[in-house]
Amino acid sequence: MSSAVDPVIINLTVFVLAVVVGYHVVWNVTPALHTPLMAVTNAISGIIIVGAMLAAGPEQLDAGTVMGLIAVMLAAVNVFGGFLVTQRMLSMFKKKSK
Amino acid sequence: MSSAVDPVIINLTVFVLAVVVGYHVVWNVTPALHTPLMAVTNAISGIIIVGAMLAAGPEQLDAGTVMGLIAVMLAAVNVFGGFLVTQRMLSMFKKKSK
Amino acid sequence: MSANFVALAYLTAAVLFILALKGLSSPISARRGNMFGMIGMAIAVLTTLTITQNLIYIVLAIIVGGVVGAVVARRIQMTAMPELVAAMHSLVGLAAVLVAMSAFYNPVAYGIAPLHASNLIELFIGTFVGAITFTGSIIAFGKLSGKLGSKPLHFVGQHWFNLLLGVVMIAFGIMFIFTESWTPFLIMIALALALGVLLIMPIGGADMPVVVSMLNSYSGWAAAGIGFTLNNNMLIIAGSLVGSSGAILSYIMCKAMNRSFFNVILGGFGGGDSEAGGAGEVEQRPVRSGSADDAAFLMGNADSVIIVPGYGLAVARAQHAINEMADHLIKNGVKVRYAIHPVAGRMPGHMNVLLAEAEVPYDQVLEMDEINNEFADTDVVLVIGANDVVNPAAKTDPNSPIYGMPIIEAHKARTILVVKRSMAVGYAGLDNDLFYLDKTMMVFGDAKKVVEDIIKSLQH
Amino acid sequence: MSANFVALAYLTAAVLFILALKGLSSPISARRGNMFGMIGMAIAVLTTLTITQNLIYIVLAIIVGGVVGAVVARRIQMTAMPELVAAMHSLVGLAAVLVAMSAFYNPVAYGIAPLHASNLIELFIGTFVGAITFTGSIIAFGKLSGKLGSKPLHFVGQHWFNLLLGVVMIAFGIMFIFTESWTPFLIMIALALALGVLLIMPIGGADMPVVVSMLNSYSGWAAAGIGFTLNNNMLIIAGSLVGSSGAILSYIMCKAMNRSFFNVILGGFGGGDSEAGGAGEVEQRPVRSGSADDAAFLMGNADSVIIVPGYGLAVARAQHAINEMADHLIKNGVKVRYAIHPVAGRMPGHMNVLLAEAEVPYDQVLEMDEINNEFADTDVVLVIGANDVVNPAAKTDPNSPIYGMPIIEAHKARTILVVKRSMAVGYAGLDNDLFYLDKTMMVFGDAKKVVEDIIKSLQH
Ligand SMILES: NC(=O)c1ccc[n+]([C@@H]2O[C@H](COP(=O)([O-])OP(=O)(O)OC[C@H]3O[C@@H](n4cnc5c(N)ncnc54)[C@H](OP(=O)(O)O)[C@@H]3O)[C@@H](O)[C@H]2O)c1
Ligand SMILES: NC(=O)c1ccc[n+]([C@@H]2O[C@H](COP(=O)([O-])OP(=O)(O)OC[C@H]3O[C@@H](n4cnc5c(N)ncnc54)[C@H](OP(=O)(O)O)[C@@H]3O)[C@@H](O)[C@H]2O)c1
Repeated sequence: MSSAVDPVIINLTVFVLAVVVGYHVVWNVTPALHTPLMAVTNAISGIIIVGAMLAAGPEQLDAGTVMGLIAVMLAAVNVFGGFLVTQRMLSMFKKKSK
Repeated sequence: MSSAVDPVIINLTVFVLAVVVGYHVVWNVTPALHTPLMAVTNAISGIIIVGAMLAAGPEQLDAGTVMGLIAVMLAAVNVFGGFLVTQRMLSMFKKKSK
Repeated sequence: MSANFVALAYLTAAVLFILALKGLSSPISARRGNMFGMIGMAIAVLTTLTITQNLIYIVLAIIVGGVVGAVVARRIQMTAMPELVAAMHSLVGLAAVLVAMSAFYNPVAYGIAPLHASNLIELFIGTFVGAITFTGSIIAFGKLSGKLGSKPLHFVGQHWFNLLLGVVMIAFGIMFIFTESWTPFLIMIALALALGVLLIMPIGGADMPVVVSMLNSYSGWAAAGIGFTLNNNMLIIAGSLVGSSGAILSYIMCKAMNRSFFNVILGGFGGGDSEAGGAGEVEQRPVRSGSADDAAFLMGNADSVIIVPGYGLAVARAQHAINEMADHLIKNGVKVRYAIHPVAGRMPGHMNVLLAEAEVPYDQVLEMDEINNEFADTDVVLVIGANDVVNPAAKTDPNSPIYGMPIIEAHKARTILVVKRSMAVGYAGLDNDLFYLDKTMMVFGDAKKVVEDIIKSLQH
Repeated sequence: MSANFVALAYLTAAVLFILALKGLSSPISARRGNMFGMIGMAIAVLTTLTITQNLIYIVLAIIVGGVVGAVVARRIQMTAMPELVAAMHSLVGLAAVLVAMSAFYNPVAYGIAPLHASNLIELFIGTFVGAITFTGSIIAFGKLSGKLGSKPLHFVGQHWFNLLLGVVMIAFGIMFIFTESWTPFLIMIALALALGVLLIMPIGGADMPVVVSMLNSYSGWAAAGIGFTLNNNMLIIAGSLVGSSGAILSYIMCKAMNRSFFNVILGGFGGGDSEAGGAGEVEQRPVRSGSADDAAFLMGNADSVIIVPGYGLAVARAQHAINEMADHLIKNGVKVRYAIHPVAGRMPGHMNVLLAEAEVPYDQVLEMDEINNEFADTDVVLVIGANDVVNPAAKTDPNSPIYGMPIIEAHKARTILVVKRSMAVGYAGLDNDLFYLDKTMMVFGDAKKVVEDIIKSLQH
């Protein structure tokens, strides 16, 4: 059956489920970690790097690939910056410091 | 890209997300309503009726369609029985009876 | 209707099912949630009707099944819910097997011809899970409804035999995948049906709730498996919801009983509770016992009373009486609340449904965690038909099999009243130190009878 | 690598992202969660590398970006987190615009040629959301880092102008979808960039956290939109997670400030807080004020002290000092805990990060709901650089703009110490009755300075 179904609808299914998952997972985050949450979602939104890499992918170097490469660079800032700053913050949360 | 991807993998994606959703939604059910939860999931598992209807669907009546029809009947018991008994139970839960 | 439209309708139905379960997070939203579930199912069925022939037969089959379901739903006693749930699982299991067989018979109807290896694997899995669910649930139903003996049935080497049977079944399944022929398929089904019986038989009647929940989970996975075969996302989503739900409920029950899932499944435990009052008497330590009048006097003069109901309340069908008693106490200015253990009774949420049936307002009914630290400030606790869930050995005796299980801390109250028929043990088969405390008074008798006597006494 | 393998790897990465967020449900699992996130991202990037050319350029671009990101992550002050987050959103926004432009330039690279109407719609949405995120975040960054005035900037008819601009932008978007040409596409992008500036400019600096969170949400939806275009489930899932997260955080902030989201977005509120200590002085009612020595004496002799930190603690960078002070008190046998309001400071969880940085053990740090009913039993509350979050008007004065907002109930304690520089108002611009209670003592001065003086006094 799904052979005849437009991929948009399958994407929509995945999207709807992912939003529900996001809703529940985020509400379960403890308020004490809301700042790390902002940082890590920053890193995760760097996933756009995958789109950027595909844009930078084709052999010939033209406007399309150059834009892709710039986007890769920008997204990489997010990915590395986001995860590392999260790690730095989380490593500060200690149960007993003494 | 997804054009080349086997539907099994898309099904798997949906499955994984649905399990995560199920996990969170069910843990959020209040313990007082665990019995209605069992009843309503009973009704929902009656969704197999859709498969049964497709089995009963083709014009000619043969072993395949007859098995389908029996399955439709069985699943219908679940669907109606499950939802109605849930409704009956839930209608008993009242905040103030007097 | 176009395939896209159908797929969208199915997605809507799936979302409505999610909302149905979400609604159960509170009694206020639960009824709306159930309504969402019904709408979702209606959308799913009506949409499917637009893409099938044989409308008359199909509608007829739905009506027949629907009427049976509706009648059962109306007639069933609340105390018989575990049986009902078990019976319904068996239907889903059988339906899954029939759908799988029919898909193999006529793959064109599903638009999945020619069958790929992956289709065959999915068919195989969906079928055997469905078959085990079918016969397993029938046995569970028989044990729960007392039509089969609830004693665990054993024979030597049983687990090995089951394992062997399982391996042979899988072997035929693999043969089916390679040969695509009916013979190994049918043999595989027959073996799976037998396995369902053999796996559940050795499990005691009292463990059935865990088994029912596990089968609930299976029925969901079976539906999801069929969804893979048919590339139908709605079946996958709905099946996964049911599958998760059953698995989590089994987990909650095992956790609250302080037993491992394998311990339950490998069987041979808790077959004796339906004979409670018989051989269960354990020790001859002195207890203080009193009459219903004494109990009425103590509660009538208390500031606060907490009622702890258990399985015995369900057996005696004393829920209406207890509500009436509570009303009398409340009228006399006593603060009355109920404390519910997560596995009090024989089904998760069992007590809540019974009390709701008796129109006990649910804000008087508190979960164990909400009320446990109020017992120390409570004058009288009335333990009625409960035993294991108030057994202090779970906290104090590291050698007890229930050590570590969370309990309702009734023993902390100033006075404890225990209503049961005898000194017999409960589900876990253990003696209960609570009964021998100086501040405990036993009131022997059937729960309903005793409560009615208490009411009479309160009326004077 | 085969498309199936790639899709499986992407699914794995998506699940790892979900686990990363799940980990944040407790500080214990959070670090492992972050590790999952990194692994997920590594899988996603490495998998994509196998299906692209130009490896050297791409790896180079990753290294350049990565080094910048890593250096920033190492150098950034914890108090500057809101700015950092804003800056990073702008990058995602710009990246989304570039990816969309490149996809339109060369759809073959994505395997989406020829472009369908649905692709074009998705491209349009992804692009304008990305563009608004880009410039909006830059403005938010400017305001938060003080590079731009934090005052809301207004002009007459602004909201109407923005609406008009939005409508024109959508019109060009539709033209793009029909003509598939660059001119309307680029004009649409230019308008969206302008809109980003115009929408955020009128919002005051203090409201920026809500805006940043909203832009966070947008950046997620932009990624998901690109995922639709590319039929890439991982982008859809990861984008949705980020989108939900930002939306929920905005909601939590608005809720805890007792304001509606529209009230925040339509702007013109809370621009004055960075000038606090200036014109904010409101009324001339008598207050009792004391010295750091007095405060040290009171806390040193208390059984229990609860510290309520607020924005002023961050401004003064007093977190290390306060931990040192708490250590002294604990050594003297005083029970010390911290009470955190969900929107204390200028970012959700702001106080928790600062205290964690100062190595305050997180089991001493309690959320508002966990500690609110313990104030009545507490000897001394030290309110340090906090104002609105302890304003009792939220409970008592139905005319107050913050009426209904949940607060930390510091006013119930036996003695209240308030450390701030003046009688100036806080973020919400309201006078605070807490300061005028008989049992309250104000200790004026910079938070860090005062705490250091208290420590000196405690050492004698
Ligand atoms: N709820 C679930 O989901 C679930 C699932 C599986 C297992 N379990 C297990 O079931 C047990 C539940 O604990 P529980 O305290 O509710 O029950 P219990 O420990 O089984 O005790 C029930 C008691 O009720 C008494 N009783 C029986 N019929 C009665 C009647 N007509 N009038 C008055 N008393 C009567 C029995 O004593 P007499 O014979 O002396 O009257 C018995 O001791 C736990 O061990 C739990 O682990 C629960
Ligand atoms: N956390 C979030 O996510 C978020 C987001 C948006 C808005 N908000 C809002 O921000 C507010 C947060 O409440 P809050 O109580 O933390 O802060 P607040 O109400 O803004 O008060 C902070 C107080 O700190 C004092 N202060 C400033 N610098 C100081 C220094 N160097 N030393 C000592 N004191 C200093 C100020 O008084 P002086 O000038 O007299 O010193 C000011 O009254 C709430 O209104 C909330 O709605 C929070």
